[in-house]
Amino acid sequence: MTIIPSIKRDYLCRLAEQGKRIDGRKFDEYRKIEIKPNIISKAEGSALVKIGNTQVLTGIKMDVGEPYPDSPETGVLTTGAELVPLASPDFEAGPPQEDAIELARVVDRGVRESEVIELEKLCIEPGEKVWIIFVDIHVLDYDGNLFDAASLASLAALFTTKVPAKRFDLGEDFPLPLREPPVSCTSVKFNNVVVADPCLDEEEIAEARLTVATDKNGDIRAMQKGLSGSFTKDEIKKVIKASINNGKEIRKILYKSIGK
Amino acid sequence: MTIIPSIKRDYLCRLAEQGKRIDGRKFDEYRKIEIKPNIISKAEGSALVKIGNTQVLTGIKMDVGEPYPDSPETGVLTTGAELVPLASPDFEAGPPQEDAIELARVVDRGVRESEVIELEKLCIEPGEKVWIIFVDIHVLDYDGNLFDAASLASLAALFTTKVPAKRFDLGEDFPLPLREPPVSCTSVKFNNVVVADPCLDEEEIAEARLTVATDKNGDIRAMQKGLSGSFTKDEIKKVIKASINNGKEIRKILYKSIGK
Amino acid sequence: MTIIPSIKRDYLCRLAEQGKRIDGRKFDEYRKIEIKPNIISKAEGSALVKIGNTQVLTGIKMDVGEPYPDSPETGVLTTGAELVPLASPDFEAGPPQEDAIELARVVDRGVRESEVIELEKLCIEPGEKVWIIFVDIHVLDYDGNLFDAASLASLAALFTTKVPAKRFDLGEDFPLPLREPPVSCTSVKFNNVVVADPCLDEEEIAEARLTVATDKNGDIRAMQKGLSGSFTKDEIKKVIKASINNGKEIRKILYKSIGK
Amino acid sequence: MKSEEIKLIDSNGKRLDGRGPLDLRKIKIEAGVLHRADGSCYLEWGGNKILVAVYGPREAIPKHIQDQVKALVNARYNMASFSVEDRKRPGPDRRSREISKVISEALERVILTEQFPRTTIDVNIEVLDAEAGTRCAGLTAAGVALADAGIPMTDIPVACAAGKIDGQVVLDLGKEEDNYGDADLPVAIAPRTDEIILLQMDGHLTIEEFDKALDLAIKGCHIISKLQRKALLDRYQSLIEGGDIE
Amino acid sequence: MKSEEIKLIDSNGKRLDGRGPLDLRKIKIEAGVLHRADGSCYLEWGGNKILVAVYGPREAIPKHIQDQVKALVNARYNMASFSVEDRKRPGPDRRSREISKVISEALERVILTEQFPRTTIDVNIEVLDAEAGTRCAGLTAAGVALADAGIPMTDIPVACAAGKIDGQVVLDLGKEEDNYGDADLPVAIAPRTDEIILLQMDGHLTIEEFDKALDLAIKGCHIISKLQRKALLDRYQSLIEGGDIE
Amino acid sequence: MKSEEIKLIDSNGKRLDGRGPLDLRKIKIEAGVLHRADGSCYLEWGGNKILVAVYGPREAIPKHIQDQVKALVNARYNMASFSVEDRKRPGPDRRSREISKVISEALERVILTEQFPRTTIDVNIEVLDAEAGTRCAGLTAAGVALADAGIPMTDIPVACAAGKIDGQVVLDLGKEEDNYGDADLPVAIAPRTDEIILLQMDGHLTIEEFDKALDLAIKGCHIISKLQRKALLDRYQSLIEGGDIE
Repeated sequence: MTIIPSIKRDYLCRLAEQGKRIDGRKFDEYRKIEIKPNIISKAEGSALVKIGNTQVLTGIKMDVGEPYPDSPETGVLTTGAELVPLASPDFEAGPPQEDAIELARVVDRGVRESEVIELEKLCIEPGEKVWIIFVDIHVLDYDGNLFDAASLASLAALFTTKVPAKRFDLGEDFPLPLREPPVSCTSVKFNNVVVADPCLDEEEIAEARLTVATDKNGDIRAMQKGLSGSFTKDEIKKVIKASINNGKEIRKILYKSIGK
Repeated sequence: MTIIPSIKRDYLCRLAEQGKRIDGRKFDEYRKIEIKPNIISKAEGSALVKIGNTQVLTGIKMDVGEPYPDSPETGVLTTGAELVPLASPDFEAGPPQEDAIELARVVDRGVRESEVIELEKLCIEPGEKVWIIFVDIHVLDYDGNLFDAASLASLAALFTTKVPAKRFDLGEDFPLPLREPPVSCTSVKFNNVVVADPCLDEEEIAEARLTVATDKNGDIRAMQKGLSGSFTKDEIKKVIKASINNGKEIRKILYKSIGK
Repeated sequence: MTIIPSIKRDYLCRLAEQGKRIDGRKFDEYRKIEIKPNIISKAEGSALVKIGNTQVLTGIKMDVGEPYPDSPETGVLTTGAELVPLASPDFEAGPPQEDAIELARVVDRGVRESEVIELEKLCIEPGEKVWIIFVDIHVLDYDGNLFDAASLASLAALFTTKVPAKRFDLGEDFPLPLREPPVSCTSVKFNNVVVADPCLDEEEIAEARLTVATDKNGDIRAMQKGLSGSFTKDEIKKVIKASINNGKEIRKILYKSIGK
Repeated sequence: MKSEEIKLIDSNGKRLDGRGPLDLRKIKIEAGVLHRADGSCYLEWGGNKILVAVYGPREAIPKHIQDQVKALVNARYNMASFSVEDRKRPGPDRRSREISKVISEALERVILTEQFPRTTIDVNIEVLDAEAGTRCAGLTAAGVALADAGIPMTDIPVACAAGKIDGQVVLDLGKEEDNYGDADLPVAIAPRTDEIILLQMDGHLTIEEFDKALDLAIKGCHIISKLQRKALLDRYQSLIEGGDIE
Repeated sequence: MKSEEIKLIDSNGKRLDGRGPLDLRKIKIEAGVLHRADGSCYLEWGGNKILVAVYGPREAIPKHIQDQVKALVNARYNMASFSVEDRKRPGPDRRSREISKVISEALERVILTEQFPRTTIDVNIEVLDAEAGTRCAGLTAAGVALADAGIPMTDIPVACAAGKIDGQVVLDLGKEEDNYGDADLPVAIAPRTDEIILLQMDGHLTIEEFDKALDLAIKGCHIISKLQRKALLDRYQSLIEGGDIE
Repeated sequence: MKSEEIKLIDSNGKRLDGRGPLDLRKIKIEAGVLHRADGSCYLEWGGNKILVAVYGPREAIPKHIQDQVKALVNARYNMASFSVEDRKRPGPDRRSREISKVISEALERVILTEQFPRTTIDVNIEVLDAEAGTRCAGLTAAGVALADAGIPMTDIPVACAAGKIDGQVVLDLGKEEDNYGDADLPVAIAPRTDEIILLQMDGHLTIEEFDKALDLAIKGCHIISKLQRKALLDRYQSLIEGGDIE
């Protein structure tokens, strides 16, 4: 750690001891969230999400292809993330690195394991032809908390998606059949403080990260701990509680943006 | 720029100011061009082109495969270039780099956009089976002006190509159906001088490059500007004019080599 | 060569001049060979081979797929080797390097050219469906002589392999149909001495390597010379003779391990 | 490029989207749209949506790629996988690598690279929505983003294409015009001197048509150059009003 | 994760393999099984067979990846192509790269990395036979191999999963339970302090169920921790008996 | 390798292409055919057409691959995609990488690598037209190109194969003989000492047959060695006549 980060670290820690954050937020408070749905005309669905200065764009493309042999009657979901060098001086061109892979896999599991997409309604011809959904996460501006921004952009994009049946001579277009989604909320820990929705400065000094996806009943649908620090059981419970609360607010913003 | 190239640069510039080139040619004059057609027995067509010391070998292979969905009744053209380390101390093994990609794409567009190959005659079964043409450019000795050598070798190779119908149980072999080809001529600019058919010494100090493909009517069929220098409108017009003139001569050499 | 290897080299050479090897073996003597067949439950066949401290595990998987166009009625054999970083401080993660490729190809040729597998009995539907055999060589602990260990592990694994016909709805499982295998024996040369079954210390100073596969009649079925040293004709004949003798003993161990 | 049955200009001289032969598609340019980048630009041009971020000059890494006498200009043209009708596999393909190369070369002409030896200036061009003419749109946006980043340049580069459809030379081909037209001529210039820094041509033009098309493309460049300058002025004013600059 | 028709717990409270809800699968651990590695471990856990080799601390290469203040912990989780029902293509896929990342991060927590600046500690985890729970098995074996290599640690890390099947929270999911269960919660801890160093969850748990599952997983960790220590003790004794240590 | 119904030797002892058992195919060798390379050779051998260029000794890059006491010999055997009946994908495959390795090792034996520490000697072998026996042809051409480049060697390496067809040991297998024969034995030697520097064998040979085949292959090497020397002499004379050497 060179001198500047170490000074920043000290400054953030001192603030935290006084119960403060660098941008004036409370420990469990999110930055301003904006969702712009349906902004890419070539995509079947899309949404741009801003959380503070962080911007993530997800685009959905669909195609017709073969189902997996072990689930011949369900559509196929594929999620990818690109940390394009546009978004940060630290992102490099090239095939996805560990961070991008973890990001895509966490978003993917959030959608897949919670069965947000009714994949069983996306069969065209059992064992032969099903709809394939490509969720492509494009990070545009990186100022912390990509997990929540990417997950929210992907959900919003899915909710704007029209299945392009007409283009494939398969009848009329129809909205992608979806269930209630879980909402992801991420917190990080540093210097024994846990804060929600970390900005980049906070992420850079974070010791541990925890993402919790909760549904509208307040049940847990997915979790992912990251970084080389640890959590105590109590800290985890606290993060879960904050995630449920913030999840409720974010769900409202999501629903409003997609006119639901 | 280290000391040797800088001395060479000064020398070439001084020569140019006296209206001279390093190998005694006039500004718009080509080196000696030789074309040896049909020299690879395993290939469906082939030609070795020498422009001065530069040697490029193009081989054509054909296969039967699926057409593109948006053109179900036309053959498929694929062009690749390899700058194998055989040809220059500066070429490295490995996947094609930017220079090889640009070379292949310029040759490809020259053939494709001018519709040299009657691809519509290469359909075997609409939507199912068409002829696939692989144009593989192999640079053997690099002494400048690869664009013209590669383009000429590829045209000559195409004109020697027999479609191997017999090998695929599809009747008798027949010559690849072709139209009149455009001929590419390349010039480079340095120190406000524009010279045609640059040798390696000239390429190394060139600021801008312009390739112009013209047909037998003197119409323009493709252009590609390269390098980080610029051209004025007048310079471009001058290059076009020289390209038309040189193109006529090169066309004669091409026709003679393929017995046309 | 740094100081330690050069001392080791001198030591091994001095020993050799006295007719001795670093671990007390005779020049043509193998280390202890152990074969543990059928230890991976998910694999169709498997075997762990230990030659001294060297450990190699081969697993066999089978699948149903298309035959090669030029042999529509025979099964397909694919052999791969991974020098995973587990096995040596000098092995690196990543795609197979030259050493792993040579290892896989020598094992593959030993099996393929000697027609150990009756591939012609592995056709399911001519031109459409055949059995595909994947021989995957996993090096676990590298203390010299990978060629013999990998080859022996692969043979033993093949001899434990059951074709999983039931899983593919193709009738009852049956043992992979096999012929008498050749057995590979490797020697290396250093300082004008030739020793069989080199340990790592010996491999590190070896100038030339020769692998000879012989069948139960004492005929030669495959050879591969390696490294940048040379052999005289007499040395090669000597290696062949030792390989026939050692091959007989190893064949007994192989047969015993597979209950034959 | 076939003109087949599709009629690209009607009897009133109007093109498929209602434009006249000399009209540009609608263009919108905004500078300074990204937080992390040293300079940035968002540009809409017809159905194209382009985002450009500039980073640098910063030390070129690894060291052996450094040029001791000037900065490397490293433009990277990238299409988002959802920016086209049939999903594009992520990562560079041969087309995008060629475009990256010709744009890098064009930008290098105007950047005062000698001021920053051993560094790299990275110009990341993301095509978010694509509809004919992305290389001109990308280069134009790159010019604004470079200026927004404060990179010293002799001029702000700008690009525009002309082409030929239904036998007529027109400005700025749209999607169908690109697919079914007779020729496409993308051109980039340094607008103060009209030096040509990028030029490609596909199709079929007589010399006379080429001259006309080249003039038309340069004319288009000058119109767009004004939009670039306006976007930068707006950005500068908003910074002043925001108090970021005194 | 669907519980569909398959009954994962019978009327006697027994699971498909005869275990009760709080039972672990059979676990066997052996330390020091490889000749070349600085430390190693072979572990069987139900149908899983895992081999781990530790190399290091050794100089990190190339130099530019070195951390000046601590060792890099580089765990590499790799599945043998024959370790699963349908052959896996050799080399890392996205799943194994994610697992490598979370295991590396978990191990870094307990290793005293500051003692070995500019080095790398490589932890190679080979899954030879796979059957549900390989990441917990791999991390557990890695803990033993690190101790066998003499790498200084604050604690020997250990992992175990809990989950939910047929509506009930149980310990250590088996193959069918993983495929058809309601939730899976792999957890790794530093057993002296119960700090949680790895945590992932897929499925559906109420808060109460989560609390119960987390407690259960930690309980499992402590049982396995004893097996780790026994394996290391056995190894130590065999070294003493072999005369390698006085 | 099956001898099936195809008759490879007729009742008069003639092979498919009319050769007797001890005859080589037609070989043509030319040295110094490329302008840029430090040394080069074009070789035709039956239907094989091979071009070899040698570059070096030159500094090995990156530095960490340098050997402090000798030059690296880096042969790269590459087949042009059009050199075979079914088009080969460009780039190295496993076969060509193995051949590159065994040729590199063989050449290293004769090159005085200790004279050029920290350098690399690159031997680029391009197979332009392929018809059985390309590795022997490539190594033989490489020997000439190395000599043409003035690389100091103890000897000019040369290669030739023997084999067994229709139960008979013959020299230099042709295409059908390679496909349907019983055994193939490519051998390379340093001809002054008959040291064997490359040896591979596929097929089935008794010890007696092997001895006979090895002797035959070495005999073939000596014939070809003369052709190599003649090509180099021709090259040298043309240089003298051209005035390049006094």
